Amino acid sequence: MTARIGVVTFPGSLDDRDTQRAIRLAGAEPVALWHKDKDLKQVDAVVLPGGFSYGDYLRAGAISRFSPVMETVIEQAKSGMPVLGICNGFQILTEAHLLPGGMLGNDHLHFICRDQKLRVENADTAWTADYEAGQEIHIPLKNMDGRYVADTYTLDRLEAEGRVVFRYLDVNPNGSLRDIAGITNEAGNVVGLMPHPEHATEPLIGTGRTDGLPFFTSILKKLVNA
Amino acid sequence: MARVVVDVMLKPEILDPQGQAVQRALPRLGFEGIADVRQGKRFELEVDGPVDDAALARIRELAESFLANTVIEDFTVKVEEEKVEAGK
Amino acid sequence: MARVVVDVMLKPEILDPQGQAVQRALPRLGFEGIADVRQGKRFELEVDGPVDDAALARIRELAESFLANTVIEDFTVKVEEEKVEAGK
Amino acid sequence: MSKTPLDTVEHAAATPDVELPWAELGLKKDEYERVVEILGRRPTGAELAMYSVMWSEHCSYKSSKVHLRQFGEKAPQSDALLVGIGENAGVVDVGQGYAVTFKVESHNHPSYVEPYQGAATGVGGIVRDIIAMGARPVAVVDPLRFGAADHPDTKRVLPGVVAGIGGYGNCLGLPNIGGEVVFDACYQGNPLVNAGAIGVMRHEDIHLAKASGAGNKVILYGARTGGDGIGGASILASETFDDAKPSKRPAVQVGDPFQEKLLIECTLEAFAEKLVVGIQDLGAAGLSCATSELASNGSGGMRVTLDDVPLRDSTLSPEEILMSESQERMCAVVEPDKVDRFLAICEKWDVIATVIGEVTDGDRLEIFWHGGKIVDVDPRTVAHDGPVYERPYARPDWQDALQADDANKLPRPGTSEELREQVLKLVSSPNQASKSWITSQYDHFVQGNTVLAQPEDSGMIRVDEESGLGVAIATDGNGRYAKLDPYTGAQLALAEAYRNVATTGAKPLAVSDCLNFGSPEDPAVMWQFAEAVRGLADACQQLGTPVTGGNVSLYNQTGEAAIHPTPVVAVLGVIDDVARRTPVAFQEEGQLLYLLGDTREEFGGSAWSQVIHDHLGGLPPQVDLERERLLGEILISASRDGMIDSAHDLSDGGLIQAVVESALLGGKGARLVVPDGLDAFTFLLSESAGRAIVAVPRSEEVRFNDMCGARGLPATRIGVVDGDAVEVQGEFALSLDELRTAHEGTIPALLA
Ligand SMILES: Nc1ncnc2c1ncn2[C@@H]1O[C@H](COP(=O)(O)OP(=O)(O)O)[C@@H](O)[C@H]1O
Ligand SMILES: [Mg+2]
Repeated sequence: MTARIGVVTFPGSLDDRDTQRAIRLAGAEPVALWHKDKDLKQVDAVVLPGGFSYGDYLRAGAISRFSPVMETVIEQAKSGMPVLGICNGFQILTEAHLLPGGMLGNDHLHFICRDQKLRVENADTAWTADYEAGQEIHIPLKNMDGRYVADTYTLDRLEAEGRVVFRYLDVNPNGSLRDIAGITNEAGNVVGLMPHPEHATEPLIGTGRTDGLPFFTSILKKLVNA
Repeated sequence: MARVVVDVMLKPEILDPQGQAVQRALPRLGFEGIADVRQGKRFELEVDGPVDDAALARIRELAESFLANTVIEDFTVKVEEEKVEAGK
Repeated sequence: MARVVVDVMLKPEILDPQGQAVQRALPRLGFEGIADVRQGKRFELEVDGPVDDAALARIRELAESFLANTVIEDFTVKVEEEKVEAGK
Repeated sequence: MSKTPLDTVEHAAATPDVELPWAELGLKKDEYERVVEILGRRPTGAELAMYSVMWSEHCSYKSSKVHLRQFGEKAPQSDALLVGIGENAGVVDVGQGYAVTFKVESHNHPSYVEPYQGAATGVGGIVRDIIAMGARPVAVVDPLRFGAADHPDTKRVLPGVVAGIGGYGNCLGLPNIGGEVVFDACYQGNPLVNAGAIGVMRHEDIHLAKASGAGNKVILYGARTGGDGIGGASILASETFDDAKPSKRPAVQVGDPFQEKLLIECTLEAFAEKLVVGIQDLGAAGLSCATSELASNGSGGMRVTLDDVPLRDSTLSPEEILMSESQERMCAVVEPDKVDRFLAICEKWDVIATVIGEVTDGDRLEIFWHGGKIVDVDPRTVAHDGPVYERPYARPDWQDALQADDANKLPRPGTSEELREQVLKLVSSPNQASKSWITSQYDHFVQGNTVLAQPEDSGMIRVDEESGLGVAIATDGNGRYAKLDPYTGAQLALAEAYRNVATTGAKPLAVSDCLNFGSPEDPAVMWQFAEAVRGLADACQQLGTPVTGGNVSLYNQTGEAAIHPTPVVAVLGVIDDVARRTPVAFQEEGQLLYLLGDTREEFGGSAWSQVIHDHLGGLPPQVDLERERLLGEILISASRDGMIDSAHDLSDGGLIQAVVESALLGGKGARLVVPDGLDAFTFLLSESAGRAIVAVPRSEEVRFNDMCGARGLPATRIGVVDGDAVEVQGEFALSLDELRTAHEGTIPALLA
């Protein structure tokens, strides 16, 4: 038996197909989910992929957050289903208040595409178990609205509870407070990050590294062993 | 038909790089004497029917739940009346 | 210190994809009765010294040459006085 | 509102003396008379609107057509060509049942007026051409030209253009895998924003722009039609038909990449279900173009009810609706029993779709408005029978003097120290400096198939995950070379793009081009154009790479001053397995560096002459197309057989520029030795064509040398990958740190 992992396509999602491929490469079964359907087709976990859903008009993720599929995702996430938000998916998760804080335009005002160095700060979440805490990895980053902000109280709390999952190293590419690249919720089942692990799963493609694959093997192991 | 305007600005404590970029460009354009610039969004809503208290309350709710993300932004709602000085 | 507000909106005949996206989302959020939404930019300029006609003229020039591209956008300049109804 | 009666066909026939503002619409007197002759009566306002836009330079190629014919006449025999010139984009067979379509277009003028939106809508337009062929777009490229890097207006135009290209392409989910950025004062008032796109499909999915089958429905889908991009129609509307109209409609449009993304997905879904008989994108000339081209390419006629076009602005006149260039719209011809399914797919993607007409038995294009017939034309006369000009052309009298002003005679560096300084100055000059500040604003990774992207010699996309089949594309053009000799300059552009594709290990297959020139009414410019086309057509014939389509942009001119003639050439290549691709970056210390090809003293139009002497004169480098072909074959074989680990083509800036780039990208230095028979200056800085450097693992040296020797390609060992500096023995050394600062600091310092 393998795990079924849903990937939601919103209008304007761009990385849904590669996320499905990454799931397949990790050995799990990708299941396409549609934003207008509340039905999650009995998947074991859900990925909200990157892209510009609704063109990122209004605010990144603000319109998608009200999709029918999100009603179920929010409900299921609250009862423990693993959910990963990548880039636009992360933005949707903050807009939906499944993760604290918000995302704003990059401080340098440009879209940025680069091979980003990160440190894995928390290897205990559903999506990061195949990493080691403190491990340094390179994952492609590409966004316009990647600046993570939250009030000081929230930031302190995230730090204190070990909920900062990834931090930018060497370069803070967008002005995110405390170099935060990704966070998790209290239960550790919902993770959001700006860089794109699905783009770092094949040796020939993109930057040629495979540092993103453990995301998908982590969740697979967790679900299969559950 | 009436127009209701919702202005959304970043909270004061949040860095506004767009406003800063404008401000930094001012001296180059020969402008002095502007101490600060902040950039936000303006929404013009054309409302069918009268804009009574109930309608305004609903728009305020819309602003709070949708047009602004109150984690990072503030908003104001006003009914547009006066004709303001117009550029070209 | 006074505040001058420059509002920049796309000309009426120009497509406003952002405003349209907001408007199309309204029914899903349970909002009816809004015939049109347009989204623009709001600049708040904090001006040192008095905002006399000369200062306003210069700000208008700034708006025309820099804050707006008048090929596709209109702008208005106004001095902010009244306290408007505030959201949170 | 003051209402004159609707200008129907009937009304036009009854009122022959009504004067129409044909001159304001850009038609010449004899062109207008031609329209009257074709119709046998005066045109209606709507007909005049259609003829005027379709017969414009932009849509009819009236000045360039007589020259462009050579691309067809001299086209080399190529088994790869599935669809040639004349369709929305050419289609090339890349094997394993896959076909690739690609094309380059210009959006120069709008990008000067409104850099962000002008450039953004340029990307939108070229991508719709690709979808209209039935393909899924898989990548974009953007050859750009700006004014002087330190000119204040460049700071307005360039960041806006780059943000616009990125804003649109990134939002569509298309990796940007290549392009060019060139600065030259000649582009100050006329920046060139060319955009190219590639799409992939299966052979059986190729679609064409034609309406056939009487009774089939014409469906307009995508954005609503608004009053944007209407040049002359508003004149027509305001002066002749309805004085209450706003008289000026903006000529710049705002793009909606989100809408276009939906358009891509719903179009591909409709293709996949085989619902589409014919399809056309709406670009320049909007519905006028789409309806007349669909109808004239098909077997029947077409009847359209303009009242059914969804509008953003209810005050638009029928002329304006016909001419509107509102973005993100497409037109499909669908069999009646498939219309419901087509509309359902559109609805799934929240795309507005409306049946606006149908294909008829006849051969007329008839358009109705408020019950009256306002257009009744033979669509061919609109789409294909536009005027054709044999514009006078003459070699300008200054050409001889320009060529006589020989760059080889410019003062050269006298000492090693001076040579070192000039090299440093060169690699940090805006044209030679790293463009990563620009290209990092483009998504290279999206779709997860990018094998190579800038700053590699060509972009490369994996087409098939199983077999590793891939395609490569490079675009090149050198306006300085073309100014010195347009015939040779155009050939050099092709040679360079061809070489770039081969350097990455892909086999060049086909060509698209974007020909950017000044005013065709200037005989000197027309001569440049004629020479460039002749040069390109001859070279394509010799290299066996047919031109599959392209675009002409004329009137790139400020007052009397035309831009340098700037033919931009895109070459598409194929590679059987992307695992064999060759990157630019040095991979391993100890590998041997070989220079392939011959180095002559060639400094005309060179980067050195520009950067050090601000000079343009003499002759461009010689072209030897047989040598280019041989070099390409060697590079492809060497990559396929694993004989080289990195390669870089030599072009502007010469050998030293290439070595510096490979070193910085790989983070590994090089020790170079000046070969016998060459002086250091010529070795490092000459721009002779037909050359590349390769890094050969020691274990492969004998095999590689044997191959070059057997095939007659000069291969000279010039050094080794080593250390953390680029050192030229007996001359100078530049540390990678110093080079990196110089090479990477320039553009951010100018623009950030
Ligand atoms: N420079 C050129 N070289 C070759 N073909 C060209 C060139 N310019 C235009 N064409 C071809 O002429 C046809 C009409 O061009 P164009 O009007 O740009 O197409 P579209 O209507 O799809 O935008 C196309 O097939 C195009 O590829
Ligand atoms: Mg086309």
